[in-house]
Amino acid sequence: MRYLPLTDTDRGDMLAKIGAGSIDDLFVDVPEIARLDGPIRDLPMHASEMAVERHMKARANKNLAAGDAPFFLGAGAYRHHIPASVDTVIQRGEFLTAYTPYQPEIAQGTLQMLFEFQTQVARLYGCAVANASLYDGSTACWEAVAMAGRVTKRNRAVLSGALHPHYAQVVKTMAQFTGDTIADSAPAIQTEPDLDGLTARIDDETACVVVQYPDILGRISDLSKVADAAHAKGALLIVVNTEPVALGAIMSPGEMGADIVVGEGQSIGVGLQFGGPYLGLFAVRDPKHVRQMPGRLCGETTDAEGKRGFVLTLSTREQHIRREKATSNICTNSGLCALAFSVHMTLLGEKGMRELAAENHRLACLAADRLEKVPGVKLLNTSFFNEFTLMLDGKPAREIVRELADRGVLGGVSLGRLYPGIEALEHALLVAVTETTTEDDIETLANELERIVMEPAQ
Amino acid sequence: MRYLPLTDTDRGDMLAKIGAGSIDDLFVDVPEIARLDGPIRDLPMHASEMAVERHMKARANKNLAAGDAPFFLGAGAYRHHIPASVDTVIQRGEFLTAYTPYQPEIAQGTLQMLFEFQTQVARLYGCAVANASLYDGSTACWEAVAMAGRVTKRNRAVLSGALHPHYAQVVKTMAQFTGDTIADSAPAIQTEPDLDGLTARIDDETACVVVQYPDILGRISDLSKVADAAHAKGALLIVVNTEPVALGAIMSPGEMGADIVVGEGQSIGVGLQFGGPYLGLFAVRDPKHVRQMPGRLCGETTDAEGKRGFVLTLSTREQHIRREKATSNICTNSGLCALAFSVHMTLLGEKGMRELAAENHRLACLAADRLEKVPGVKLLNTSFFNEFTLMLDGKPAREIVRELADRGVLGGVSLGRLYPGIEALEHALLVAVTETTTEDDIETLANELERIVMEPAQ
Amino acid sequence: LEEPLIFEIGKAEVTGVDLPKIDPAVPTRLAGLHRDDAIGLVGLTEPETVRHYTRLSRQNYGIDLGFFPLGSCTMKHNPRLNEKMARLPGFADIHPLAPQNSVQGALQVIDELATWLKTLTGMPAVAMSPKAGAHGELCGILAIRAAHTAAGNPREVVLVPESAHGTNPATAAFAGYRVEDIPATPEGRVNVAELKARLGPDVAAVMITNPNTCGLFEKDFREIADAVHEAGGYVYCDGANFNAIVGRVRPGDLGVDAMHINLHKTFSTPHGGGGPGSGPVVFSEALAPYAPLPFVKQDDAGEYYLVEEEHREERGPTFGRMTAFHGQMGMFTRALTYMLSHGADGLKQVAEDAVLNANYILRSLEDLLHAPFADSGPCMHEALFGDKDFGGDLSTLDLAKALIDEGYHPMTVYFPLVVHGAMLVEPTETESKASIDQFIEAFRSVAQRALDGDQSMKQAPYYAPRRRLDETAAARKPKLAWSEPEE
Amino acid sequence: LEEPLIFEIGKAEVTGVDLPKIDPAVPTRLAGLHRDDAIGLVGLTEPETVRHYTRLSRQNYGIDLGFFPLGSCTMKHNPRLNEKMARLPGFADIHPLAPQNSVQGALQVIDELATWLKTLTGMPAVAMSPKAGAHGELCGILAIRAAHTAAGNPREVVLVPESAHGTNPATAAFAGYRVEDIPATPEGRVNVAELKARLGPDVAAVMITNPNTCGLFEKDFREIADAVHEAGGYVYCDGANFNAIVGRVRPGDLGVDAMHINLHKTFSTPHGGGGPGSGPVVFSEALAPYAPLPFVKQDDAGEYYLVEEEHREERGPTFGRMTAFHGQMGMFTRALTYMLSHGADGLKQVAEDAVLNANYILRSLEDLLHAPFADSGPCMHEALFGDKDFGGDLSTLDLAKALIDEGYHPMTVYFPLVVHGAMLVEPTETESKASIDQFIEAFRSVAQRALDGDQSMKQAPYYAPRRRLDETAAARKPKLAWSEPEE
Repeated sequence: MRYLPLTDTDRGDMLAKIGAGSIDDLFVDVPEIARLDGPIRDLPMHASEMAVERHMKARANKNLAAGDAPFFLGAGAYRHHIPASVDTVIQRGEFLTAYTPYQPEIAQGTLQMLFEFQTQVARLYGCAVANASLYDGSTACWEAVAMAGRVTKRNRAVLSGALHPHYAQVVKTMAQFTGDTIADSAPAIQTEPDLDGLTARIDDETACVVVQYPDILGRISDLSKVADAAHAKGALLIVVNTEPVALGAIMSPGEMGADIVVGEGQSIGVGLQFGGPYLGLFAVRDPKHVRQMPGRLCGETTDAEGKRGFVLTLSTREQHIRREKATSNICTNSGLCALAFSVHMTLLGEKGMRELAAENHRLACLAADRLEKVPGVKLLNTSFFNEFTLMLDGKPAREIVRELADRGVLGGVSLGRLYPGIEALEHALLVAVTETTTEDDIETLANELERIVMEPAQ
Repeated sequence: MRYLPLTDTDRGDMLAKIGAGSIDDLFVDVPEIARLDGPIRDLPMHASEMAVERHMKARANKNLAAGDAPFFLGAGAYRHHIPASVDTVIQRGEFLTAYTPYQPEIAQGTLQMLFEFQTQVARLYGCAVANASLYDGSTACWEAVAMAGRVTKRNRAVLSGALHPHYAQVVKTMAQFTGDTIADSAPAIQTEPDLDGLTARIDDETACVVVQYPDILGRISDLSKVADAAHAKGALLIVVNTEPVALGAIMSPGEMGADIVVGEGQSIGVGLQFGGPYLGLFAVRDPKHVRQMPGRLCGETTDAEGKRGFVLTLSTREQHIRREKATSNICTNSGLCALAFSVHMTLLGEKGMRELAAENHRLACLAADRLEKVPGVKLLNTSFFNEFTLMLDGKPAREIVRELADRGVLGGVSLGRLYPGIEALEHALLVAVTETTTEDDIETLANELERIVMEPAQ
Repeated sequence: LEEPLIFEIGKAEVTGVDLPKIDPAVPTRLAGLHRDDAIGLVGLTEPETVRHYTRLSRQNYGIDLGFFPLGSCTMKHNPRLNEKMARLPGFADIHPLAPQNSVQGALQVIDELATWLKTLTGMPAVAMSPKAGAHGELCGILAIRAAHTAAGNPREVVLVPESAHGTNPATAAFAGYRVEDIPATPEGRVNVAELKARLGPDVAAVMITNPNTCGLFEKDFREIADAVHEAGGYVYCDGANFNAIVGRVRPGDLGVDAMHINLHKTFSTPHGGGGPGSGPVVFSEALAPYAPLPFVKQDDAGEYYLVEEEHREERGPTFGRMTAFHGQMGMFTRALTYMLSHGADGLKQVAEDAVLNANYILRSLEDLLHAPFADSGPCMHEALFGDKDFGGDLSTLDLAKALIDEGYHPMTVYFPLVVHGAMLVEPTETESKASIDQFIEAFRSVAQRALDGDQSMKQAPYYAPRRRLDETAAARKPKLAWSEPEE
Repeated sequence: LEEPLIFEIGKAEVTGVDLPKIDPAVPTRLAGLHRDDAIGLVGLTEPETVRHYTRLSRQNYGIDLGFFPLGSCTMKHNPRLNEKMARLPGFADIHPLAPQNSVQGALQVIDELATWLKTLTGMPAVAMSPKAGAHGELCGILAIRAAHTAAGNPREVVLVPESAHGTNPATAAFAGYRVEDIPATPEGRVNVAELKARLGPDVAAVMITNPNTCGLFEKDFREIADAVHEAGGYVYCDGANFNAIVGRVRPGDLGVDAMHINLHKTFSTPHGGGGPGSGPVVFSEALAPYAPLPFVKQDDAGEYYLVEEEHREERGPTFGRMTAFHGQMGMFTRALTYMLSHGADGLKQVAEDAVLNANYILRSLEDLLHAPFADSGPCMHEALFGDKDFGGDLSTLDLAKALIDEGYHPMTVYFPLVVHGAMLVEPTETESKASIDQFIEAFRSVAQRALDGDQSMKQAPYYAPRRRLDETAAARKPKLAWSEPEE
């Protein structure tokens, strides 16, 4: 057993020291009914690295990796190029195999990194303070709603129809248990989001309005007036961002008056990974809200010799101190993903972040122009960053996506999959374009779409 | 430029400090005739990671990787499974980006590793002392011949016909310049190597006899009598090993009386890599020969506080001290490959090394039995470790190998390629089998061989 | 050399990536919302970046560096094959919403891991999407509440032992329950009589950690479970300590209704300095219908697919969706790799060696240190000590910090709360006897100093990258982001 | 904690790999030569192995940790993209003797790298197989000897400047030449007059490093080359310092006949604690025919193939084969990745920044330290100082060891031999100005202490993993392998 250092001799010596006759003597407290007479049945025995590698590779090879196909999927998870040095850093054993930095004297590496990470996120979001990360964007979204309830002492949340449907579902699932009221709807297929309709739904019971930016259809709009409307009613504006790269080109939510900004950080440094682990980002514009924030926070302090150092702080909010009175039951953050994000962000810097955003947008414009020319394809958006919605004639988009995949093209996310059963959205296809997309990829998608859209429905 | 930290502002400030008006002022000593007016023409400009990765991957994808095909190549380079933790260790920046340990106080990591490596190699080879590695097996082989010349003060080397032909060519190339006489021949296709013929060639002028073990045809034979014959004439026996895994099953060269044992260490931890970097192993049975050894040596000592530590030692043999009187012009070793070897060897240990050897041999026996059954195929060897020679009817083996590759099978190394122009060897195919070979692979090769061998020659 | 912050060495005009220059002439479609002001980020080139993080890393302690005896956290070795497998493009580079015909291998991995988890726990169902242990706890309690609600009454109270992890009461409270403590017996286990007396129609569930946080197996677990079921409640088992029994005991045989499994604790996914975790939850038949979406099923043709909101029949009375996609795939590949490596025999050995190592530590220290439950029978995978008889006004914290100077990460301190100055030592199965012996020697030496009242320990650590850090000052006036120094 | 040797913690019965048990009943075909006695190896499990080497690594200094100003060694940043590319299975997992139709991409990489090297040096041919710089030198000198021999007389003497790397004379001697020194001028360059005077029909070649090891460009290189050619000799240029001029100066324009290129110095392949290196050699038209086998060619159909012994026509009067296969492929992929990353413009910038950084250091220290050639004009990529005026009996070595305590790897010491107590500082282009400024400050501080005769420096380093090690004892009674301690 390559991971188990004890030899049989060791085991014998140790049992002797303990005064036990056999290993079974150490399990005497297990009731008879639960004692097994050998290794659990129906599972294989141990295997060599080589055998395990074959097993896992056989599964991996059944998947069409994004890098092996023209790839246009987004809808909350984006494929970006991750510099090779990011993985070098996160594989350092001192980062990879460390625990939560509860002993700060020997965890300054993680702690300083988190302090830098918090600063990067806060600045990207146009906020004062960010936490040390949460599980992912969708759970961060719920935590923001819950926090708005604590801050406003109200329990009604108004969700924009153009919030990622999974995020909305998470919020609604949780609200079932907390008794919060959630007002939401499906997105209307139109060029501009209906912000007036949204603000009209804010009332005096409203704790928060939740708006995605850019929204689920890729649209960008000025949220200042939503912020004003919310603030006028004593509600908070929560802005959700699923594509942090966009914030290298467009105004930050904080600048537009958002009170809480949350989002998915996966785009920077983390990768697709079939949905997880991802990286929940959480920030507040006004430092006065810090003590209502969920999740870990890293703060600066000094050591006994006066040297600068960092510690986890304000942990009186957390469950291991507050138990049932904690602001959240969250225990872990996404430390290693936060590290990956922070390393990538450090490599980018202001200049790289802006250039990356510009390049994403440039290619997305190119793609939109090209795809719009395909007969039977219409571009919905007038504004977008790196993702836009196409309306397709003929078959439902969901079928088209499957057929494209059969032809080796990962052509986008159908709204039919995200909003099953809503007829109005059946023919809409979300197409995301990043710096990893080539002009050849765009041409391939255009040609394949042309072929499939024009086919008579069966 | 992602690897160049100076900004234009920095450059300006630094030029000012230096007192230079422009960067050109620092290149004033370059004669006019060699000054270029801009970036060198005919080369591309700088490129992003993503673009470079695309370029390199396009090339990598044109190669048939061993892991993607039934694979039976050997002849001096063997494919073994390398545990994942080996690469983790060699990618540690402290190992990867360190220099030769000339400042031992801050290089104990490399030095202690080398000391452990030397011990592992010496024991594997049945020798007293091993050096810290050389470039590869073939250059180590020449260094052994050169060392035998220094020890015996003679200049005639007798090479076994069954020494790897590339190794023999390297020795002969070098000997052209040193004036050594090299006696060699091609291997005779027979079940047992002609050791009597070899010993008969040893005379009073002979500095050394060089024998490969197992030999180029995969045969294993007791070299004690060659050792005796050599020693009787005052010559040294040099044993060359190209498959260190074999030494987990068969008697070590040192035990059989070899004076110098050299070989290729690539099998353990290093990988195929299209031929390099590899790992030259070099050991001597008798410690009295240490000062005649080429290459770096790491030795134990103590520091000013009496703590055990390690340093490069006996460097008075080396070129940076001895200049034209050095034992060799070799400057670098294969430090990182030695590390990979040592980590893998540490994971194996005595038990793993023996089991690995047994498993290689078991599968090779299986393969030999199966392939022998193919009509038109004869097994030459009565003894072998994990590689044996097949005699094929019909087309020359070289053509058969190419056709197998076209069908996605990497079926072995033809002696026709190793010994071009020697008709007697044209129909011989070297087949290597390791723990990475599956029974399916063997079956595939058998079936494909059957098809091709039976085809009428065109 | 002290390592500065990136904001102190980076520059806005420096970058470590090469991207095309921005052409301001190209029109944009950004609704006019250009970000004109500086973001405030700084960049480093790759050499500077690699060096910054390499230097930072060297101020961290990790399992790769040494023994990491954090009780209840199960800091075991992270095999590198797991890392390699998780990085295969077929796993790392696939999109969560990729057409399902293009990701059959990934869905198969989820299904295989689910099968392993169900078989190892003896439970019929598992929810894979929870993102971490605490998220798993939440998943379990929400399923319990959903089941009660479906039966007409969500009930009011969840019973939790005093020694429980803080996440237990936090989770129960989140789900709208009132938390009541269950007292412990002097030997460190749940007081069964008092527990039974408290059961009634208002009790929704009990949450018990087994093996418990005192390091003991709750021998009466089955009896408790039966009583809870009798009273119409559910049994939630905190699986944090599953490592002690994996492959040897199936929680399903003990009457568990729901249990989360921390993949990093039992199945060796790396902890990464605080996550990401992954907390699948196994369910009994009674709770299985309430499990969250999505989950993986195989159709008649053998094709895998995700059951989501739209599958009205198959999804059952699920309580909903806990997270955007379908769980921590990157952790699943690692955990499955680990399971395949160990197999049924190896996992049993894992539990046995973990328990053996812990008992060896317990019996090697009990002569010196107060071991409150040393007479309660063998411990499981962790050994618990208290600070009784420490000299001067030395505390467990001082001992912990002194241990840092010996080259070790400290054990868990002040947890569980039921023991004064608790020290919870968990060696795991991936330590060698030599390593443990060395630790015992060091531990005995600092323990003796603590008993002797060695005042120098109050200043420890002396040899760490930092001396003791002022946590009070950090909390009083929080500085949570870097800002440009004022001139 | 001190890290023991594997032989002190490992065991013969422990292994970190899982392999089938040996079945002694299975017959073998090993000619009866079974290895019956113990080999004497010990094994560690994976957790122990990873920890052992992680701990060892932390006793090393590398570029990733800090500034590494080793003159003439060019310790620049090793980009991680290079590592990633070298590990693509299409490069890492192909056999050197694989059928050439199955490795066209690999042969193409060798050809592309060859094209880059030829274009950058302005030379018509390149030998790719030499395994390291010194091996490349040997390749160059052997080609020269082969050419002379073909012309009827191998000649007898090779001229080498006093300041040359030790490998130069060692190589020339190996090839059967007598080595004669070329004196230097007081300004640190080759004495052209004396060199010319020495030329004659017995001189086979001159070997000159340019930029030279005093850090200066040999301005009269072309004049020397012309004179050597006039006298029927060849010009070997040691390319160790090519980093200073890459992309800005083509050695072919200076009259070079052969030059090796250390891929790790100029093209960023990692040094790895002492190799592997890679030393391709560019050749002039005159020497190209003598280049070693094998080399890559493209046939009319565009297919790549290796020219080997059997290609009697194409191989020409080659001097033979220097190594078993076709060179350091793993280094080729890294170097090509680096070249593509930088491009022609980036490589020019590399040279310029390397030279700028060195001059900045020279001018920032020359007021304090003896800089023998400071007045000879700008230095190239390294700055040279001497130990003149050191106080007490302090030496360059003491300064070097004191620098370790400041957190730096020392510069190259006692080389070149032409300067007393030489200190050769090479910053490379991958250091930031901030990093260099910090180094200058530290260097000035230890230099001042040396000038002041601070005797405490004789005991330095104080804060390294080891204090000064006794190299004399190590050499007097060499202990080169571990052995079981005697009872």
